[in-house]
Amino acid sequence: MNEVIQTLMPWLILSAGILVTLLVSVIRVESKRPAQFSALFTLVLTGAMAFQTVSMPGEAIFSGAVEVSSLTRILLALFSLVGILFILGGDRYLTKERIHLSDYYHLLLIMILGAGIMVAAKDLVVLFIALEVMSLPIYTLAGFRRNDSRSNEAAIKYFVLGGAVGAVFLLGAAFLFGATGSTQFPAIHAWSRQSISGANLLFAAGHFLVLMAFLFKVAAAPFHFWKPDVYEGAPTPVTGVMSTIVAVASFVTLVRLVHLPALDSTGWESYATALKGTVRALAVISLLVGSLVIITQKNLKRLFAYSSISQSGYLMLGVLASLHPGQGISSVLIYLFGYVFAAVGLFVLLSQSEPRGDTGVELVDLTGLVKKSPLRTALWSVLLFSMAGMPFTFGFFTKYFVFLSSVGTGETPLVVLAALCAVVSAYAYLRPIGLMVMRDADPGAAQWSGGFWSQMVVVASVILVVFLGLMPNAMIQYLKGIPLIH
Amino acid sequence: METSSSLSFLLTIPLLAMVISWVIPKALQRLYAVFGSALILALTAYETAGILFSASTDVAKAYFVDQRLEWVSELGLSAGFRLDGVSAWFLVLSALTTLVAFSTRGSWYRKQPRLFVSMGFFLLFALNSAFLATDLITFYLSYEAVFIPMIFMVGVWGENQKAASVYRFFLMSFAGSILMLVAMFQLMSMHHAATGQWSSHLADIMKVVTAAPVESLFWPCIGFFLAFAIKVPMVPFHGWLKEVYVNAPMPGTIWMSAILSKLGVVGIIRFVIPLFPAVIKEYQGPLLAISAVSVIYAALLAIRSSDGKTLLAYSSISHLGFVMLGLFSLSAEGSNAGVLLSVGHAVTSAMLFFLLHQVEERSGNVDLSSSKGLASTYPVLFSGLFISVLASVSLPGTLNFGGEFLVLLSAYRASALCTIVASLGVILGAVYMLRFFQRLGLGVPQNSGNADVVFKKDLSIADLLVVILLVVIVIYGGINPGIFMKG
Amino acid sequence: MITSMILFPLAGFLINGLWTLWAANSGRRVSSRVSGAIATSAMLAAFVSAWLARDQIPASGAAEVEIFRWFTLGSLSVDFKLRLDALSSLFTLVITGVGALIHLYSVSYMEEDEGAGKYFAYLNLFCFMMLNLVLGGTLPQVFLGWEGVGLASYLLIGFWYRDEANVGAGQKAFVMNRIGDLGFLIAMFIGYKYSGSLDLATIEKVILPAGVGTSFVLLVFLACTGKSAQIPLFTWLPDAMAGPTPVSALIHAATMVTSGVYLLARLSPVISQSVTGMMVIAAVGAATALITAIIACFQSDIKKVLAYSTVSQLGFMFVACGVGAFGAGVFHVMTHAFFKALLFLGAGSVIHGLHGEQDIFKMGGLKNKLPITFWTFTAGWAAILGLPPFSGFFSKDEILHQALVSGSGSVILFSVLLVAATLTAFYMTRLYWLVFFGSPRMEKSKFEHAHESPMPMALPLVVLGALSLAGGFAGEPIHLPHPEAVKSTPAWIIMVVSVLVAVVGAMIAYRRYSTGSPRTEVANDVFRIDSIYSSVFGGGLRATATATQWLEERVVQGIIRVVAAITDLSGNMIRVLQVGSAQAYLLMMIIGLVVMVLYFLKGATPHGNF
Amino acid sequence: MTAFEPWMLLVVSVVVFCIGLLGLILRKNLIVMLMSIELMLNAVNLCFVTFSKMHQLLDGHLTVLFVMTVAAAESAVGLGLVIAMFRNLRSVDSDQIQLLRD
Repeated sequence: MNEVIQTLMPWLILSAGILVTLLVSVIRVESKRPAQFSALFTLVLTGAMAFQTVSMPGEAIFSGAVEVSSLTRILLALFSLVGILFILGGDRYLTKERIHLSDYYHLLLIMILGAGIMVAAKDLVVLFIALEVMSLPIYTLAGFRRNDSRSNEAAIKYFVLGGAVGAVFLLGAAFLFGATGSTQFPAIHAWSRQSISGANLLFAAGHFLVLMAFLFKVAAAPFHFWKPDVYEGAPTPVTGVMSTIVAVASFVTLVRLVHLPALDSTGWESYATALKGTVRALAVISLLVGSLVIITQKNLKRLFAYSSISQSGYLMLGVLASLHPGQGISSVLIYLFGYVFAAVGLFVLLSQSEPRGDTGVELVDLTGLVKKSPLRTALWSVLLFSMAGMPFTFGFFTKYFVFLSSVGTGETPLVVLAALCAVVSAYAYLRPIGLMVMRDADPGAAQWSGGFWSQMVVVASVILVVFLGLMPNAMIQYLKGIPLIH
Repeated sequence: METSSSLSFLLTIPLLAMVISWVIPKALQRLYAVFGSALILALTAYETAGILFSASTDVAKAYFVDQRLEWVSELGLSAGFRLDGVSAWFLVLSALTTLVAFSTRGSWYRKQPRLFVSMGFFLLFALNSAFLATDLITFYLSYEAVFIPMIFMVGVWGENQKAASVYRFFLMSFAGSILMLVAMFQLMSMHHAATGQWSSHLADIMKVVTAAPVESLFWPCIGFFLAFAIKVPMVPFHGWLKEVYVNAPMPGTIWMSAILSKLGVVGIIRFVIPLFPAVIKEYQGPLLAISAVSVIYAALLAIRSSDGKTLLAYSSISHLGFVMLGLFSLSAEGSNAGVLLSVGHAVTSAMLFFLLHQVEERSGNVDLSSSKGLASTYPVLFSGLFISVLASVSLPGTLNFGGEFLVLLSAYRASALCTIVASLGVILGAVYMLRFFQRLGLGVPQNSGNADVVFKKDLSIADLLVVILLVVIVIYGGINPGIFMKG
Repeated sequence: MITSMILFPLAGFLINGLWTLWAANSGRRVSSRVSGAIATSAMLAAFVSAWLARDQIPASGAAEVEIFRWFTLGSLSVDFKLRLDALSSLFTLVITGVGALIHLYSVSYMEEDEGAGKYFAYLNLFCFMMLNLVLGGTLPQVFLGWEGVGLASYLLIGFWYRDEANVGAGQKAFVMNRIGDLGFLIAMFIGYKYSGSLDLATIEKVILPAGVGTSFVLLVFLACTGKSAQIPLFTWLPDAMAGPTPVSALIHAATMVTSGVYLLARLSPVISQSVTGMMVIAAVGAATALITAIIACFQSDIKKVLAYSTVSQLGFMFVACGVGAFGAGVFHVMTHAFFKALLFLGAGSVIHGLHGEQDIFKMGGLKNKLPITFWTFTAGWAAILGLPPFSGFFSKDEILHQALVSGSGSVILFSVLLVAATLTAFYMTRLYWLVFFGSPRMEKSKFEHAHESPMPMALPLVVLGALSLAGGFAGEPIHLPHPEAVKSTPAWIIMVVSVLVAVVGAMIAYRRYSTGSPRTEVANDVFRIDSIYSSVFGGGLRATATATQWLEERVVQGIIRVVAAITDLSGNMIRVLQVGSAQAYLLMMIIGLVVMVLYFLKGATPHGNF
Repeated sequence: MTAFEPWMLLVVSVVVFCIGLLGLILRKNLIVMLMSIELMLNAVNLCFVTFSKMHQLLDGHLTVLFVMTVAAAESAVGLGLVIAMFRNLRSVDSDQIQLLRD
């Protein structure tokens, strides 16, 4: 029992922190500061604890329902870090939006706990619970601009679709349970090894329904429709959390679920082929939707939503590569980390803008920013360049690995398509830069005010992105050392 | 001198200059930029003197420096650089071009001069790195990095249509280069499949590629070729060029035409031809044909151009068509001649655009629809311009003649028809360049009535020194073109 | 000595050029006398060098001076070297000699012009390039000179560049020359391909396969038609008269335009290999001689008459080359250099005396006003008519003779030339009479103010007059291989005939123009060749360029625009799905799911086992 | 009369699930939509129990307990959101929330 506690220490700290934050917010209702400090403290402690124990060997606990490994620890550390950054970076935004509820912080912590459990889950039921623990606070957070009907709308849309998809996941889990007699991953894996005649219909349906839930979460087209709307309506830091923590946790889980059956075992060849075909189709659709629609967008948050849809497309390339024998999944992990580093900076930067009316920051608001704030222009440019995959930013290497691993598995035509999509969406990333530096016209309407911490977060993100763009070796080696699946 | 330390020195000094530019006061930026780039030019020439001025190819070979630094060891990525007879000259050229570009005057020294100067030095760094690179990924990175300063150049200080033109420039070039990246991945994967090791170094890739079946190299070859064909550019991949050249600020145009286009040339010399000899050989006919078509097509467009910048932009395509003709003659002679001609084109077009800039400063525009008759007012300026026009039409005794002559001579053995077609460009070149000079300089002096004209005087001493430097290179290269051919 | 021959004009060019630039920059004026003196002495020194250099020519073969290695490429290496043999020696003497005289003449002619420094710089540049052309030991070096003289010609034709007509004439000359140069270039490629070298010494000896040989000859001849203004590229030369008259004398009469003959003579061993090629040369030469002689009869501008006359005389020389009598051609080059330079300088003197009047119908009666000019002009007139014992008689007669008797000669060639000679006599006498005799037809004041030229202008006239008179006695100056005479027509008959036709031509002209008010038939463009060229080639080029521009704007740019539009359109089409209703999203997701599940199940469970 | 077979229950559960799904897609009242989600979850519960029975395992029964808990939490959150919406829009009609769109 002692060992279990030791293994679960970061999660336990986080859970305790949630309680403390909840208590603090009940005690001091009039101010959000105590809850904020409590949340920060909790996350620092969790992150430090998780990071410190990263190299410890993996361990399955609760009779195999949960497995704590290097990957789960590093991801928990990442989630904590991102949480800290958004608490620091989003503070000014919350003040501006007059969001004073302390609940914001413990909901954020619960969400991180959910994500942390999700990446550790080895059982479909645990996965479902983690999914809901992660999603329910996010639904609430998305609606946190309570007096704004757009925020409301975003929350309800997300909730309705998320709830339905949760049910679909559960149906899939039930089918898998029915087909294999277990809900635990190792058991399902073992079953697939024995089933030499390949998958049966029940298994295949269950597998795909389960996958669909996470395709929805990572917004792979055609399950992406919620994303632009929810991104636009939700408070900007929440959007940032969604596009980072939720996306990473969901994608890691998605990769695990794809590899639920042992695809290389006898009798499963056609199943593997069909799976590849499906992933390929998803990649193509996501890439096309993401990069074709992104160039028509005027609202920055919607723009980033479509950006993340095309990111799912690139990530699908990584998943596709992992379906070929002998290929690792490290490219997906590197991509996710690279994306998170840039996205934190981007969303914090976005949250610095004073909203004008209800519509949020439009592209035209960036016009002539260079005159008002050259530093902010530079930060925007680096982060957007990273999104576009330009060299000397980590964004280049993230695409690099995904493309390289796909080319290595003979998916070159798909990579060519992805490359062309990258060109198309590069236009969308370039346009804001163009507006910021090019026009001699009147500067845009938006006012920008970040505050010290917010600015520090962006600078840190930019430095990280550029540093990793120049010296990616250590980071890549580190991430390659972490096995993502089994 | 020529040790690996000199290599890193050559690479880091522009970066250093870039950093320093941020602490220089705005008013002194131009002075700093000009002297800084002149110093870098001198240092580059000094560091590479052993290669540059050696009498023979063999001596130059003794100075080769090949350097390979571990970078992303996990993937076998290395920062591979090589200083040889070709890259040494392009280093000097990029420093020279930077000097010329910095010697211009204009809004870029009034509006955010720090950004301009630092971007200029960054561009120099990226160019040097690309010219030296022997590692595929190092090359790609440097090649892409060149975009960053160019986007700012056109974006911040460009003319009215700049936004559209910079997008088109960026997107077309990016499309080419990212497909090249995919092709690089294909080659790297072939290497990995053959040896179990990841590597992107040209030498390693070469070993695998030579053993690979020709069919498997077709698409990678297309990837590389497209990137460079867009960069150079060759017809019909030139759609981005005119708008950008015209809308870019003059230093940007100087950089683009003089040296950025040479990235494509170097790419073809260093990557396309050595990596895919068999594929290129198979498609030599079409390649020579589109080179020849480039020459004629662009020359015809130049004839119809109504302003100086457009005309020079198209003439660039035309001249680079000759370069490509040389390279695709697939002989050592042809590629040497191609290098010679690209050096000539770089120097000539830098000089032409620089002097065109001076004309623009004085008359307010470079419109060619009527004669300006400026030569009698600014005799020194127009003497310089005339010399560059002569170089541009490849008059014997100028640097370009050797290049063009030898290119055609080598290409004639590969395809007489294409060579003869391309040679027509010699006539068309005379037609449009003479018209260019006539419209700007000759005829009765027009009262431009332009109140904005700042400089009423002929060339200043500093500008004159730059022009003299270029003229000396053009004439010396006309007399002794051999020093540019060490490939 | 050989090297110094080209260094003197080069030095003159540099000194005058840099001085002019410096002066222009500092707002000073270059003294025309000083710069003229520098240029003239440079040419004199070059002439002395050329004279002395004759001693260095070995008995057989050529003296070669290597100056530096120009370029090396693979197996090809091209030296910058000077090669002096009898042929080039003759040309150097003509160039430097006549050149020096014309420089001297110019000192006075250009005295009033503020661009004199530039003028002398260009003139020296021309001589430098011309010497490179005739002394070049390798084809690229000849080409250097070839294009270099074209450049100098362009600069000097457009010397008064404020008048755009002059500039246009210069550009026309340059571009038409470039067309010829293209032939030179390709001929070089062929030569290199078959001989592996570009040295003249090697190229001269190369034996080309039959078809290749013909194309080589035709390409070389294309180059010659450009430079020496033969059909089809002759129309630039009359326009080139826009330059100062001494320039016309030096470049467009005496030296540059004869470089085509030089090139053919230089490459005569290779040229003679192709019978077809030779025939073409002779035919084109004869046609040019005839057609331009006809055109000359209808000109009113004194210089244009001389210009067409030059083209016509060059036609004679090409006929000589075409029938294999290269020596006769070169002989005529020399005598023509004397008398045509003389005629041009005389014309210049007349124009100078009349303050710029060039229309012969506005002249007349100048015999006594300009006595030196008149008497020297008379010598030139007699020489071009071929009256014995003037120089032209010997060379022209030789050409006529060869055109008839040599293997490739024929009666047709001979009779065409004879007609051309008659016409020559006609238009020259017409010119001569209208200028110097009869009553003055210009305004009175102009006639009153007409004056004889000063000494520096008169001296060259006298010297050239003497040469025109006596130059023919030198005989054929060099011995190039002669064609065998296959027909035996006694030389004296041809002599008589040629003198006879000259007299007849002169008489007709005298009859027509010696009356009080001469008829003024003038047709500048008799055969409409110029306008045909400008509409066919100029228009063709413009049309092609316009078509290209259309292609560029509609197709190349159009494709880019279409791609952009398609991208944008498809983005907007996909965007339509984003309707904003959660339930619609759900429905679309379910549809997507069902499609995918069906696809998936179809592939994933091949056995359909449940 | 045929004997009771477990797969019949599966059919029932799938049918109920689809009814829930259709309700979610077709009904405009947000409260009804929430109920449809509950219906879907309960259909799955039935499914789990059935499979439990088929495999003679207790896991399915256990899962149902978890799902019911989660469903309760989800309803609570959902109702909260609907109340917030009602405050702003005075309506619980799903047609009212189509502001965010392209």
